[in-house]
Amino acid sequence: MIIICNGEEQEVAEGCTLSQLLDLLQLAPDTVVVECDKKIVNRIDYETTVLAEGQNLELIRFVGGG
Amino acid sequence: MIIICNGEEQEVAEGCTLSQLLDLLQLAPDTVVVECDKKIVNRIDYETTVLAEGQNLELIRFVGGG
Amino acid sequence: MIIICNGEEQEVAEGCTLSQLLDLLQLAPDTVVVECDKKIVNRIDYETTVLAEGQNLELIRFVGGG
Amino acid sequence: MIIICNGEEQEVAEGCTLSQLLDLLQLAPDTVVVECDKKIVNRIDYETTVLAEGQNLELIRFVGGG
Amino acid sequence: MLQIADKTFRSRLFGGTGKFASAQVMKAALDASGSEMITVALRRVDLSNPDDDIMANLDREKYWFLPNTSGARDAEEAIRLAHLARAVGNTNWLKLEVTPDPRTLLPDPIETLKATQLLVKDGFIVLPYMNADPILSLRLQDVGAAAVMPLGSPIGTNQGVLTRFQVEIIIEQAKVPVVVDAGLGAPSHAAAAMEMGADAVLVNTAIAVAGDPVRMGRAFAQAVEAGRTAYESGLGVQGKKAAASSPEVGLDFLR
Amino acid sequence: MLQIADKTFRSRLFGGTGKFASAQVMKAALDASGSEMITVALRRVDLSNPDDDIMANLDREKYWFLPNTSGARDAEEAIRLAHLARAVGNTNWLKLEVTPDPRTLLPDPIETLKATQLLVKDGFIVLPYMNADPILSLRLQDVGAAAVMPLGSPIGTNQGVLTRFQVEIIIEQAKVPVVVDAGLGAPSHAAAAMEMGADAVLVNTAIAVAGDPVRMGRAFAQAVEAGRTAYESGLGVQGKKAAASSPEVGLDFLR
Amino acid sequence: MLQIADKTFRSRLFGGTGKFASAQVMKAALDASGSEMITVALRRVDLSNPDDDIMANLDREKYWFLPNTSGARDAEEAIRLAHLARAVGNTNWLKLEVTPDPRTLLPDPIETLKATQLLVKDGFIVLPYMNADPILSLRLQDVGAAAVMPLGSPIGTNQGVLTRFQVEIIIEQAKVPVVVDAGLGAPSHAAAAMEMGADAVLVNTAIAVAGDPVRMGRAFAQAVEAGRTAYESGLGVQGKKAAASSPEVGLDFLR
Amino acid sequence: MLQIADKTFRSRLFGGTGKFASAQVMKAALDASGSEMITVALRRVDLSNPDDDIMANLDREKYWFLPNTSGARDAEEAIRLAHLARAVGNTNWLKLEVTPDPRTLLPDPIETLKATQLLVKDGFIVLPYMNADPILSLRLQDVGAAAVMPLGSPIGTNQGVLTRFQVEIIIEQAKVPVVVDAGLGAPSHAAAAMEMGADAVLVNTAIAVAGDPVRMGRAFAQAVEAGRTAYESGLGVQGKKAAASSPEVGLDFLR
Repeated sequence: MIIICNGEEQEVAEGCTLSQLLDLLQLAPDTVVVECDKKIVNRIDYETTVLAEGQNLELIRFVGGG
Repeated sequence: MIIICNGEEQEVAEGCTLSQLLDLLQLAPDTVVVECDKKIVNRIDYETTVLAEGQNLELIRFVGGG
Repeated sequence: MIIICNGEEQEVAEGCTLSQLLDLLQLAPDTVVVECDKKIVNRIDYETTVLAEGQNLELIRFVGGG
Repeated sequence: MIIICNGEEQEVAEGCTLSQLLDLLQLAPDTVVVECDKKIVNRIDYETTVLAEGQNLELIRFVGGG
Repeated sequence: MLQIADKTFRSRLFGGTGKFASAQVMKAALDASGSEMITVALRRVDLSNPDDDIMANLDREKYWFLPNTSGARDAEEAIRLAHLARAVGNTNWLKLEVTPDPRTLLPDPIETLKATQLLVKDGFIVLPYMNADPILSLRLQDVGAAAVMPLGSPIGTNQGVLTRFQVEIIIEQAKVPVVVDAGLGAPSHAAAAMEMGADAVLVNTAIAVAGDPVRMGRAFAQAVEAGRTAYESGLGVQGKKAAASSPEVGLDFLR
Repeated sequence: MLQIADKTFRSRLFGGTGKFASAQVMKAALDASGSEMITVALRRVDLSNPDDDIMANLDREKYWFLPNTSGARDAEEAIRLAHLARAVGNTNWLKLEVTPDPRTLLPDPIETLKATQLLVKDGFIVLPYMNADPILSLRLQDVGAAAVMPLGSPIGTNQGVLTRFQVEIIIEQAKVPVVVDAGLGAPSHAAAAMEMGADAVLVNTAIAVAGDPVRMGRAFAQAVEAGRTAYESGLGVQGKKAAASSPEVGLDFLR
Repeated sequence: MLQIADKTFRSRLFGGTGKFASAQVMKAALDASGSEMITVALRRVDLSNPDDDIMANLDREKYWFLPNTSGARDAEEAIRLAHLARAVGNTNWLKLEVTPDPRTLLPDPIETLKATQLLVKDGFIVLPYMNADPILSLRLQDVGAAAVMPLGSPIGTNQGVLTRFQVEIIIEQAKVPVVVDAGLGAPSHAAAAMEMGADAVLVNTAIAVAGDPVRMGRAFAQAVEAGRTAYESGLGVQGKKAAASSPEVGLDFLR
Repeated sequence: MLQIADKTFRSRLFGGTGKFASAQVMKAALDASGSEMITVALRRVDLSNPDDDIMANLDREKYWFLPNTSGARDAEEAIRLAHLARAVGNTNWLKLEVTPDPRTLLPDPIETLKATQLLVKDGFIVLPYMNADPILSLRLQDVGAAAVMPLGSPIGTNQGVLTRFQVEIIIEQAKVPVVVDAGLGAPSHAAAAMEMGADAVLVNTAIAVAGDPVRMGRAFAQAVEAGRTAYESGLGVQGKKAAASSPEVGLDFLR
C-alpha cells in the first residue's frame, strides 16, 4: 500500500508497523521523531503502530543549525 | 457643596452647572475637555450638566509636548 | 623647424614667435602659461619670444580639479 | 665643597669621586646613568672621576612608563 | 510633497512643543522651523494658572496638531488619552506613545500594536512611536497605522540615529511614511535620517533646549531639506579606495 | 563671515571643479552651491581640443579661484605647479596638495610643511591639504599657512569625517581657519563638520558625481548653513539617559 | 559560573552547528571553542541519506543541546517545532526563533512573546531570540523566559553589536541571563559584548565559515573569556583628554 | 612568531610599566599579561628615595626593555634621552616619542622622522610612536625604523582604535611590523587591532588602572591571541543581508 512519507509516496507492505518502516528506511528510532497525520507518535508505540493506506508521516530529526 | 476637581476639593454652589464652574475657574470651554467620573462630557452639554456633591471632575487641556 | 610642444613634435616656421604659435594652436594667450625649457615666459614677452629648433615648450592651463 | 646634583646643592668632600658620591647617595652604580655638565660619564670611569666645585650632575634611571 | 492619511505637508520637519523656555520662544522657533505638523501633550489644567493655554499661542490654521499620548504606560491609558485628545482638539490624529518604563521612555511593542489596532478601528489616524523594529513596523502598517515613527535613540538624548541598520530596513519595506523620532540632537542627524530615505523627522528637545532655539529651528529646517534633496538627487556610493577629483592625465611634464 | 588672509567669504562651502559630466552641469551646480571659492587644477593644454578652457566657463568676478597642486608628489613638484598657477591665474592663492602615493592620495606631512614654508616666503597664500594631524596643523599655522585643510577621509571615498577626534582637536587649537576637505560624501557629513566648528568645507566628488549635481550642490549649501548655524546657536549636550520632552506632572488622573 | 534555569555552564560561548563544511570540522571546531551548549535545528530526515545524523556526531554528555525553532514564521509553527524537539531530543530546552520575514530573519516581538508564554506554561525552558528591545526583554522575563537573546546585528552578517545602546539597557535591567546572539562576526565583537556585561554569546556563522573554523573556534573562546574577565576586573573609563602613562615629574634636566 | 630587528617574540602584547599602584602589582600584572617586551621611561633619580628602582623589580632575562623618550618635545631632547637610555640600560632599542604638546601628547611627525633618521644612523633600533599617518609610516620605514607604532587614540583615553581606516592602510603598506599603541582601553580594542592585521599592540593605562590589573593583564593577553588567531584563520566577510545559519530546506511540513 502507499503512504506519504516526508511528502513523497512510499510503498509499504500491508500491516507494516512504524518500527518496520524505520528499519526499511535504515533510520535509528532514537534519532528521529515521527508525526503521523500531524500527531507525534511516542517511541514506545513504534512497535505497535500499524500504518494505514494514505497516512501522512513526517520523519524529523536534528540537523546543524544556529 | 464639595466636588473633586483635578484631585482637589472645590466648593461650588448647589445646582452649579459645568459651564458655571468653568467661568468660576476662568477657563475657556473650547480649550479644555472635562471628564466627569471618568466619562467625557460633550461641550454642548456643559450648560445643562448640573454638578452633584462629591463628583470627580478632571479638566484636561493641551500642553507643550514632544 | 621642429619644436617639442607638450611632449609632441610640432612643425613651425623659422622665426616663429610664441604668440604666433599660440595663434596657430588657436589658444587665447591669457588662458595658458608657457614654460620654455622649464622657464616660465611672461605674457608680455610672447610677441618678442622667437622659437628655436628643438626647444621644449609646455603649454599649461587650468582644468577642473578638486 | 658644593656640587649641583639633580638640581639641588649637595655638600661633598674635596676629592670625592663619582663612585663615592653614589655610595653616599646609596645608589647602585649599574642602575643609574650620570651626566656631568651635560656629558654622560662611562661607568668604568666612576672610580677615577673626581668631582669639582660647582659641577652640575644629573643622575638618571629607568622608571615606570608607557 | 509628503502625504500622511489624507493630508499633505510641504515641510518634512515635524516640531515638538515641549521644553521651551517660553511660549514666545516656542512660537518663534516653530515659525523658523517651517513645521506644519506639531505635537502636543495632554495634561491636567493648572487651576492656579488658567490662562496657561498653548492653543491660545498657536494658530491651528498654520499648524496641524498631532496630540501625543505621552505618559501612557499601557494601551488602556493611551486609549483614554486618545479620546480626551479627540474631544479637546477636535482631531482624530494621534501620535501614539506607550512607554511603560520612565527610566528609558522606550515604547512597548505589544501594547503599541494593540492600541494601534483598536484606535484605527475607532477612526483614529494613528502614528505610533516605536522601537526601530522592522517586523513590528510591518505589523503596525498591516493594522492600519498611517505612518510609523521609529526612534533614532532614546528621547532627549541627542545621540542621533543609533538605530541606522534597523531604520534602513524599515524604510526599505515600508508602505506608509516613516518618520524618525526621538534622539535627533543636531541638524546633521536629521539630514542623515532624510538621506537614508526617511519621509520626515520629528524634533523637539534639540530645538527647545538649544542656546538659540529660533536659529536652531531654522538650522533643522535647512538640514531636513538638504537631506531630502540629497536622497532624491542620488548620493554617490561610499568606497574605501581613494579616487582623484583632479585629472590623472596631463602631468607628464612634472616627472 | 569667513575671513581667510585678506578676503572674506559669505559662503562656507568651497566647490571643486573636477569630475563633472560637462561644463554646463558644472556651472549650474556651482551656481546652486553658492560657492564663492572654487578649486582648479593645472594640466597640459589638450592641443587637439584648444577650446576646452574652464576659465571661459567661469566668471572670475563671481568665483575666487583656488588653484591646487594636485599631482605633485613632493615639495619641488608642488612649487613648480604653484608658480605656473600664479602665472596663468594671476593669483597667489594656492591649495597645496602633496600626495606621493597614488594608491591613497594621502598627503605627505614633511613635504607639505616644507613647501608651505617656502611658498609663504615667496608670497603665496597657502591652504595646505593635510592629514588630520593636530601637531602638523600647529606647525603649518606657525609657518604661515592661511588656513589648514585636514581630510575627513580619503579623496573620493564619500565616507565622511572618519577623523572626528583629530579634527576636533585641530579646531580647538587653530588660530587660522579650518577647512575640512576630502571624503565628505553627503550633506549630513558637511553639516557634522560644521557643527564641530569647522570654518568651511570643500566638496567636489559628492556633488560632481551625484545623480543630479545641481540639486546636490544646493543640498550641500543648505547643510553647510545648517551646520554652521547650529554651531553658533549652541547644540544641546548628548547624554545616555532618556529625558521626557512632555511634562512629567499633571498625569495623576491616569493612574 | 553562568547559570540558566537549573544548569550551570563554565563556558560563556554557545556554539551553533550550522554551515560547517563537514561533521568532522564541526566537531573539531566545537571542541576548540569549549562550548558546553550548542544549538541544533529541526528538519525533515533526508531519506536518501539516512545516516546523515548530527546526534551520531556529537556527545550529548559533553554538549547540552539547545534545539531552535528556526524556520518558524509564527507562534504556532514555533510551538509545533518545540514539541518535535522535545520528542526527538528528550529535552525541554528551547531557543525560540520566530522570524516571519526570510529577507531579514528578524524576530517577531508579538509572536515571540506569545509563544514564550505558552511554552513556559507547557514546561519548556525558553531562551527567546529577540530584537534588541529593552521593553520586550522585560516582558519576556516577566512571562518566564530563562534567558533573553537580543541580536547584535542580522543573522549571518558578521557586523558585530550594532545594537549597543539597547543591549546596554537590556543588561542593566535584566533579572535573567542576557545572551547576545546573531551577527557576531569576529572575536573582538564577542569580547565587546562580554565587556558590556553580557552573560554569554552565541556564535555560529563566524566560526563555521572561517578559513580555519577550528582555530576560529579557539579564538572566540579566548575572546569571550577575555571580555568576561575584563568586565569582572573593572575597565578604565573612557575620556577625551590625553593622560600621560609616564611620570610628568623628573624631567627638569631636559628643558 | 613576531620578529622585530633581530629579535623574535612569542607574545604580541607589549606592556607598559607606568601608573601601577605598586611594584608588586606591576610585576604580577606583567607576568599575567605574558608580555616579553616592556617599555620604561627615564627620569631623575629621586634622591630621597634611592631604593625606588624599577630594574630591581624586573628580571631582564624575562623582559626585553624598550626605553621610551616620553617627555621629549623635539628631536634634540629625544636624542639626549636616547643616549641616556643606552647608557643606563645597555640597550640600543628605543621607543621614540616626540610629543611637543602636553595637552594632547600627540606625536610630532617632523621631529619624529628627523630623530628616527639620526638615531638609526647612530645604531639605535628605533620604534617610533606616530600619528596614524600612512605616508609618514612609509617614510619612517624608509629611514630605517624597525617598526612603526601608530596611535589608536590619544594616550590614556581608552577610546580604542579611532584611527581604523588609517591603520588599515598602514598595515597594508608596511614592510616593517606595525604595533598599535595608545588608547587601547579594553581587550576588545586590542583584539580588533590584531584582527586588522597589526603585528602587536602596546597596552599600559588600561591594565595599570584597571580594578584588578592582574586579571586585566591576563584578559589582554587572551584578546591579543584571539585577534591574531582570527586574523590568521580568515574572518568571514561582513554583509548587510541576513543569511540563515540553519538549513532553508526540509521545512515544507511546517507550511
